[in-house]
Amino acid sequence: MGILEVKGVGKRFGGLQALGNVNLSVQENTVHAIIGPNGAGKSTLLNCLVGKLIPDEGSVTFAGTSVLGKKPHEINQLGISRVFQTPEIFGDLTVMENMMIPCFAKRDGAFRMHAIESMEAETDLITKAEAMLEDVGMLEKREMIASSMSRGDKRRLEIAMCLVQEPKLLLLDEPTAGMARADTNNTIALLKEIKEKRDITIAIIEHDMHVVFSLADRITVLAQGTPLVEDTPDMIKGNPKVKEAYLGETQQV
Amino acid sequence: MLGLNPKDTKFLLIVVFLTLFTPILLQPFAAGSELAQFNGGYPDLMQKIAIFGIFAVGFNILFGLTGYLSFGHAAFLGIGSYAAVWMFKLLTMNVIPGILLAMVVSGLFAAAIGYVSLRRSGIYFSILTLAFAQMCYKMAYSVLTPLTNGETGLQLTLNDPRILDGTQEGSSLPVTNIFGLAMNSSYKIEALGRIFTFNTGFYFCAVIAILAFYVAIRLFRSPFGMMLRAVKSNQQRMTYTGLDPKPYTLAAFVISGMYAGLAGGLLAAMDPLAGADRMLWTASGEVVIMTILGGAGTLMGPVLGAGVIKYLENIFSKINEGVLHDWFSFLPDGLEDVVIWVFARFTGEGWHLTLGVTFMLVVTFLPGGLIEGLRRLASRLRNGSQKRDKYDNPDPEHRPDPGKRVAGE
Amino acid sequence: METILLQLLNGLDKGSAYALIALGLTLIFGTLGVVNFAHGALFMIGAFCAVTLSRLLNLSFETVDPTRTDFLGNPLKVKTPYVEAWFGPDFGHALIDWSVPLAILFSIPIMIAVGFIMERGLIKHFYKRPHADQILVTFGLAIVLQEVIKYVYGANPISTPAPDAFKGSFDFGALLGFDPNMIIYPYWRLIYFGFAAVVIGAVFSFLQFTTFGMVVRAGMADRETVGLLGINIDRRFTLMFGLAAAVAGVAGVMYAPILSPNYHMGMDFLVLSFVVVVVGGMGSLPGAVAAGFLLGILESFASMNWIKDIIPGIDQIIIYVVAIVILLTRPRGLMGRKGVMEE
Amino acid sequence: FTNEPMGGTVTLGFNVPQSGPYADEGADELRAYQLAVEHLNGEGDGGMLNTFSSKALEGNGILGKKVDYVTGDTQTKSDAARASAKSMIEKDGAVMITGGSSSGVAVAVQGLCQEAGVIFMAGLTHSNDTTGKDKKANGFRHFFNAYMSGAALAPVLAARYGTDRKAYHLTADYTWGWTQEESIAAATEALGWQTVNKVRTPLGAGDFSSYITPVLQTDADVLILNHYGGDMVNSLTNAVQFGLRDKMVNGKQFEIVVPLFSRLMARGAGENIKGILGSTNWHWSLTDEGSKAFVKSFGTKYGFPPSQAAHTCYVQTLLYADAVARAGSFNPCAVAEALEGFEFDGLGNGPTLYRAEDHQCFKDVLVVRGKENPTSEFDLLEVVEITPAAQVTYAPDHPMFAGGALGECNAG
Amino acid sequence: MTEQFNPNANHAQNAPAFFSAWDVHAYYGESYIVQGVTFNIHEGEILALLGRNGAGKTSTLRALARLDSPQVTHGEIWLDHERLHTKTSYEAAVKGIALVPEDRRIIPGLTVEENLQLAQIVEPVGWSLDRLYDLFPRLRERRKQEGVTLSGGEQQMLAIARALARDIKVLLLDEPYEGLAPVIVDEIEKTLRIIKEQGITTVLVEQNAVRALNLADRAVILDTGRVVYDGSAKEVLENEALRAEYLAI
Ligand SMILES: Nc1ncnc2c1ncn2[C@@H]1O[C@H](COP(=O)(O)OP(=O)(O)OP(=O)(O)O)[C@@H](O)[C@H]1O
Ligand SMILES: Nc1ncnc2c1ncn2[C@@H]1O[C@H](COP(=O)(O)OP(=O)(O)OP(=O)(O)O)[C@@H](O)[C@H]1O
Ligand SMILES: CC(C)C[C@H](N)C(=O)O
Ligand SMILES: [Mg+2]
Ligand SMILES: [Mg+2]
Repeated sequence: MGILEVKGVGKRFGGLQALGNVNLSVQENTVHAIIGPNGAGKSTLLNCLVGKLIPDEGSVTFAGTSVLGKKPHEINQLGISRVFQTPEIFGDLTVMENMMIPCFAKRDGAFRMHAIESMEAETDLITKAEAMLEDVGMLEKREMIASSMSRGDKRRLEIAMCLVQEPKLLLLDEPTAGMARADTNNTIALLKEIKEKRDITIAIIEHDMHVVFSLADRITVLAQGTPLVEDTPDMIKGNPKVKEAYLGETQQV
Repeated sequence: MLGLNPKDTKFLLIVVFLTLFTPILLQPFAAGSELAQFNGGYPDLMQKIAIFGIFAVGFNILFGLTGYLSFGHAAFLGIGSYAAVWMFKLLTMNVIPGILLAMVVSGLFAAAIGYVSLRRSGIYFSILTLAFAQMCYKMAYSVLTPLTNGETGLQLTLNDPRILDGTQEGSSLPVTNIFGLAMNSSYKIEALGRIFTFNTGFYFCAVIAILAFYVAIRLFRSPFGMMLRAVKSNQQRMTYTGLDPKPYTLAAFVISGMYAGLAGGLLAAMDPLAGADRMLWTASGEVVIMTILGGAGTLMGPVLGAGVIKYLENIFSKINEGVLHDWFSFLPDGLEDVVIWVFARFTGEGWHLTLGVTFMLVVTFLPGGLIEGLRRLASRLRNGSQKRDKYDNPDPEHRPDPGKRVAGE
Repeated sequence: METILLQLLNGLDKGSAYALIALGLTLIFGTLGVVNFAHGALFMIGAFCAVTLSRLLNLSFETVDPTRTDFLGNPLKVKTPYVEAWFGPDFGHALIDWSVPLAILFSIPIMIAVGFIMERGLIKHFYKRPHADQILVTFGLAIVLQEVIKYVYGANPISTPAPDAFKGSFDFGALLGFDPNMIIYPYWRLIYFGFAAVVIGAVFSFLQFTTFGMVVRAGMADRETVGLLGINIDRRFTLMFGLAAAVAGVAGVMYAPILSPNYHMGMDFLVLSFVVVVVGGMGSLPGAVAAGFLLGILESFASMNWIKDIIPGIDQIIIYVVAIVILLTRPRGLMGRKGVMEE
Repeated sequence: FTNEPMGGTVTLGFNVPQSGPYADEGADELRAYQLAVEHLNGEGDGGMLNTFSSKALEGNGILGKKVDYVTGDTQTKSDAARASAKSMIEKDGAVMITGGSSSGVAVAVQGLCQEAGVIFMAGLTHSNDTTGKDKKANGFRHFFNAYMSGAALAPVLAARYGTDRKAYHLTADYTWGWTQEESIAAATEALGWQTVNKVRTPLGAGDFSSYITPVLQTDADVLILNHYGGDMVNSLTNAVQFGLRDKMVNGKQFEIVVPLFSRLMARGAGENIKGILGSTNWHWSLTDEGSKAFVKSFGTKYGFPPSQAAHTCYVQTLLYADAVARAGSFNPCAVAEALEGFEFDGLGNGPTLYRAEDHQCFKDVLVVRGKENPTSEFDLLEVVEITPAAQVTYAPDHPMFAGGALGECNAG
Repeated sequence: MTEQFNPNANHAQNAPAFFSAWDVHAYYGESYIVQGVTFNIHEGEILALLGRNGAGKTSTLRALARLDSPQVTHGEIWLDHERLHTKTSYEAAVKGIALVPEDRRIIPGLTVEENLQLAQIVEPVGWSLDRLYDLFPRLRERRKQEGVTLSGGEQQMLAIARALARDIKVLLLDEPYEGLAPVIVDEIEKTLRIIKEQGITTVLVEQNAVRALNLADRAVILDTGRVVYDGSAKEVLENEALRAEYLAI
């Protein structure tokens, strides 16, 4: 029984069957990669997990609780954080404020009226946020307005925002797309480190095979809305079907 | 101090100073001089500036922070006024219960209207609030006349019960007071050829305005304030971070509704008549405009905007051709007529023109409002007018640092 | 039964007026995304085009009639319009009589020019600015336009009658077999209805059957990218503004005989037209038109006496009640497009 | 007392609508005030000072103090009007406030003046309440009121349209509309008319068609428009467009009545007012000496004849000045005493009484009709009948005016 | 920046290059981002523009496409002996510049097909819709769908197709492989070669440097808004030290 159980999930958009009978079981404290051609339904699947979309059929349970019908913020409070395919950050706020918000969400829940307290007094949270920024190498940019950063930086910030929440399950939708190779490697290292230090389960979508094969314990290949195979990285690498539908020839890992 | 950082403390002290010395600051011209017309140091105007300042500061908590543009805030102002006047009619002329009731009632209305309207965002939200406010206005104007006295406005009468005040002597209307100190009592000093009026009502409003301002500063700097800015910036991210934006925005809506109610209550306390026009859409528009004119999202901007608009309304509308003749009588006849003709278009019955032109100029040339203008002026004064020559003097300092290089290099 | 028929007719007419006003607004507000508080002022300027033309046609020279006296006891000066002197009394008089329909032709170039000037001179700086800034600047502009009109024409309403040929009303009742004079409807209002239909149809087909509409929509969603495709979006925005101003203007011209123009008529219509556009749904022309008719008809029905007896005051708030109900049940109004002014 | 004039001048506050629907009326009021100030200060031709029965004024200002004035904008909103009046009192030291073009505003400002301790000389206000349930010791009204309109109109209506009529009222939804509707209905019903329906319309409704069409469905044969200003123009225009004037009901010609007429507004209605009956406080075509003198000095100065608004405002200023002169003091209480029960003549409406009990003037009322063949753009109304004051006078405790008390005069 | 700026000088015109940037400086408001970028490309060449995150690649491309921000304050841009630095973005587009922006910028509210049609409103138009659909069959399937609801990779295809729908001389690609499945990347690479054969000049910004360098004829490396390397692509691939220094690979 995995921490995340997806059973028979299906989702249609008008005439398009984006997901059909998806079954997926993610084991606790593993990294589970989801790969597949463009438009296979990977992001759609994540959307069903975090409450952005409600599947037409099937069930999704996280640590024994069903997430279906829950609001996105309730699902997050269960311990699921998500990094989006196009960076979703608080563009008008500074980097540090971007970090503080998840800290508050983690500590105080979905709503708390802390209208008179001052920000400076929250030293615990500030330390935590700064440590995390340090980890992703963005501490110098703490006072920058988030929207004026380059895209790679936005990505890193979003990952940091999710990690600082110490989620039980971290969903990453192409976290390193557009990141310089150096930072990609750094992100891989960071994720590995976090995984060692903490109990964390990661589900990751990536087209960068270097990332996938460095991190994943198991891989599910999704094609046209249904899982094609699920296996260990080594087996996937050699699978001819996967090679044809997805990896292609010139793939360099 | 007071839970504020040194910069904010200094800021608050300046505000306190400006507020308490308003009667002097707004009376710069000697009585009887040609420019005395521009003096604004009389109780009604000073009260209005303080009160509309409160209104705008409260509005800004919603609009400036969350970006939700309510076009119906005047409803809460009006409701506050009605509540306060009813308190004066039924219970006592002491303003404290009236003002408290005003805040409570408008808070309740704000909770109800906000709960419904906040189910939509953007322009749809604006129109929902507008629709609610217009409904309040139309009903106050017609169907609810027994409660509101329609177009004339709710007034005190001699035979109101006023339970706590006991029997009234005499047959003239009682005045609003705070524990016996009448709101309309003033103390006048003549000095430096000017008459300074220190009015109880104004100081009452001023103290409340300072308190309201202080609360607003705390709120802006608090985690709650940050959450509100997050709502404005990216609601989607907020929900996926485990926060529910609804209660945050609703809280902001109710708080700003209560500010509006407080302002409405104070209006009634200064002049116990509550007119339905206070709830008309133009009144809602006025507070929007005060806020943008001064600078939305800034602390001081809305107050400044409120001051400018009320000042224009009260001072410019009263400059008639007679006054203009006095001013320009030194000019040769033909020229005098021309000059007066031009000025007359902008003053007296033309005061709206001044208002319109001011709006256009400010928003076109000072994006960010008057506060932004002042800020630019200040930095211009501080740095001198150094023209940045981008090519000859490329300044690497302006360039944000590249990211720290990390492992894997 | 007669009442219902009559109120339906009346609602259709009101609706066509609302739809026409909202149509102009939605071109600017729903399509260009500019919150144009000066739209009412454009409508008002249109109405005053009719007034102006009729004043121009009425320009007169004076002759003294010694047999009569004026209010101060001086000999009365009698005025004769130049057009009557030039074109003969009959044709001259007919020209004056037909000043409102003529004003449509007169107003179109004026309104397009007004729209162009407004867009080039002012609004173009505000596409990227927050909506609140747009409100402030267009509100300022509306006040200025209004004050100018007030200075020139005064504050009182100015009677601007329809041609004599359209005076009186059409007896529907007789046509349908009811008692005569039970269901009658003024000719001019019927014409207004037809006119609205024509204008709405013309604007629709222009935007539907040309790529213009699509380009402008795209430009509003993402100016930068549209520019990258070689399209000069500024020019199209200006055209759109001119078109919207012209629509607002002719709506005003035609409305002048129904409502004597006064300088603040624009503000009176402003809130209503915004409500109509938003209820119709941002960015949707058919939505705006449908909402215009819906609100017009409902308002008309709500002012029936027996309904007012049941719910007092309903006639005054019906529009807002309906707006609230629609916006709460349909997130983007009747036919709004996703993502248009939702944040 | 409040704002006792100290130096060589005395300041009066002219609080008129300068924006909003009544701005033109406000402008005309302001012209009249300026004229009055001129005349009081001994400039110009003296106007009605020459015909005024009281000779206390000498053309040297008031009590020797030169008259100065300040102006303000009521915007025809109670709030704004009070703010404007307050600033005149607090900032400019006005000792009397006058003007306005709406009863709602008049009642609100009157209340303020009472509290502040200055005299309020109402401008254009026609609601019974101004000197009825909302009367105030410091407030005075020269203009006539809705009851008087009813009393003057009803006999004329009966004479012309018969006593067997069914009336349908459309009424502006505020104090003036209500009292006028009540007054006209009562007066016509007393003569045998029936009231079919009374419908309230919101102020500034714009298009009145949805209120007019139901009229077609009833058996009413008279439509009474208790509207003023733009509303009157629009509702009348709409009614005519819907063919009401061509309609026959029960063999009778359908008629429209506009109980309160104003020439300024009549212009906006154009052709539509021809033949329509109504009442008015004063009209420039009156030929008594006072009216002639006023029309002459106003017409010479501004080039067109004064409106009734200008007339009443001019007269109110003179009456105030005269009362001060007779009382020998600016003290509001002394002025009020001088005005109470004051009888005068020569100000255009014949012999007039300022009644002490409610501070309402009693004088002749004009019944007018839209003129068929106007000779000029000002010549829109013709006087049908001058109803003598006695016929429009009512007891101070008349039920339509009950419910209020003057209270005591307040000197601040 | 040794040379003093001379507004009358005409550096690029004498250069043999087809498309060239000469000493371009650009600002976002107060921040000085593009600090004097110079390079030349011959007709039909592919140039790889590389650099770390935040090096200014995107800003440079935007400057070349004449977008309003960053604001170019100095410098010259020439295309086929015509000056672009005095032109606006739509004029530059008419002259033959196409930018595939980094976040794809599919226009909301428009279907896939409308997104493509939009590109063909102004002359000169390039590939026909049919030909584009043949290149990306996925788009043909989705053509009535609203563009922004496409999957990330599909959006990328649409963005490239949209550029080709116009008759262009220079294609500026900002991270075109990002978010694409490896098979599709192969596809697009093939497409780029086809484009090259047709004589279209390409500037390719890409994080997958190896891939880009394999494709490109020449490479320019940016760091903090300045050109730090300009030379053959092969050399970078082969020179370990160079790669380590500027690309950290
Ligand atoms: N809201 C929507 N309406 C219609 N179709 C949609 C919608 N969202 C997604 N789709 C379609 O569903 C399919 C799956 O999309 P999804 O975003 O899940 O793909 P993906 O696997 O994440 O691809 P990529 O790797 O390119 O990001 C796509 O074909 C897409 O066009
Ligand atoms: N709108 C903006 N306002 C201010 N600064 C900006 C803006 N956009 C980008 N910058 C800054 O300009 C610098 C260069 O950004 P640019 O996007 O050009 O980098 P890049 O090389 O494309 O990086 P990446 O590989 O991450 O996409 C960055 O430091 C960034 O912070
Ligand atoms: C101006 C007045 C004569 C009529 C006005 N409507 C009133 O309220 O009294
Ligand atoms: Mg995806
Ligand atoms: Mg980039």
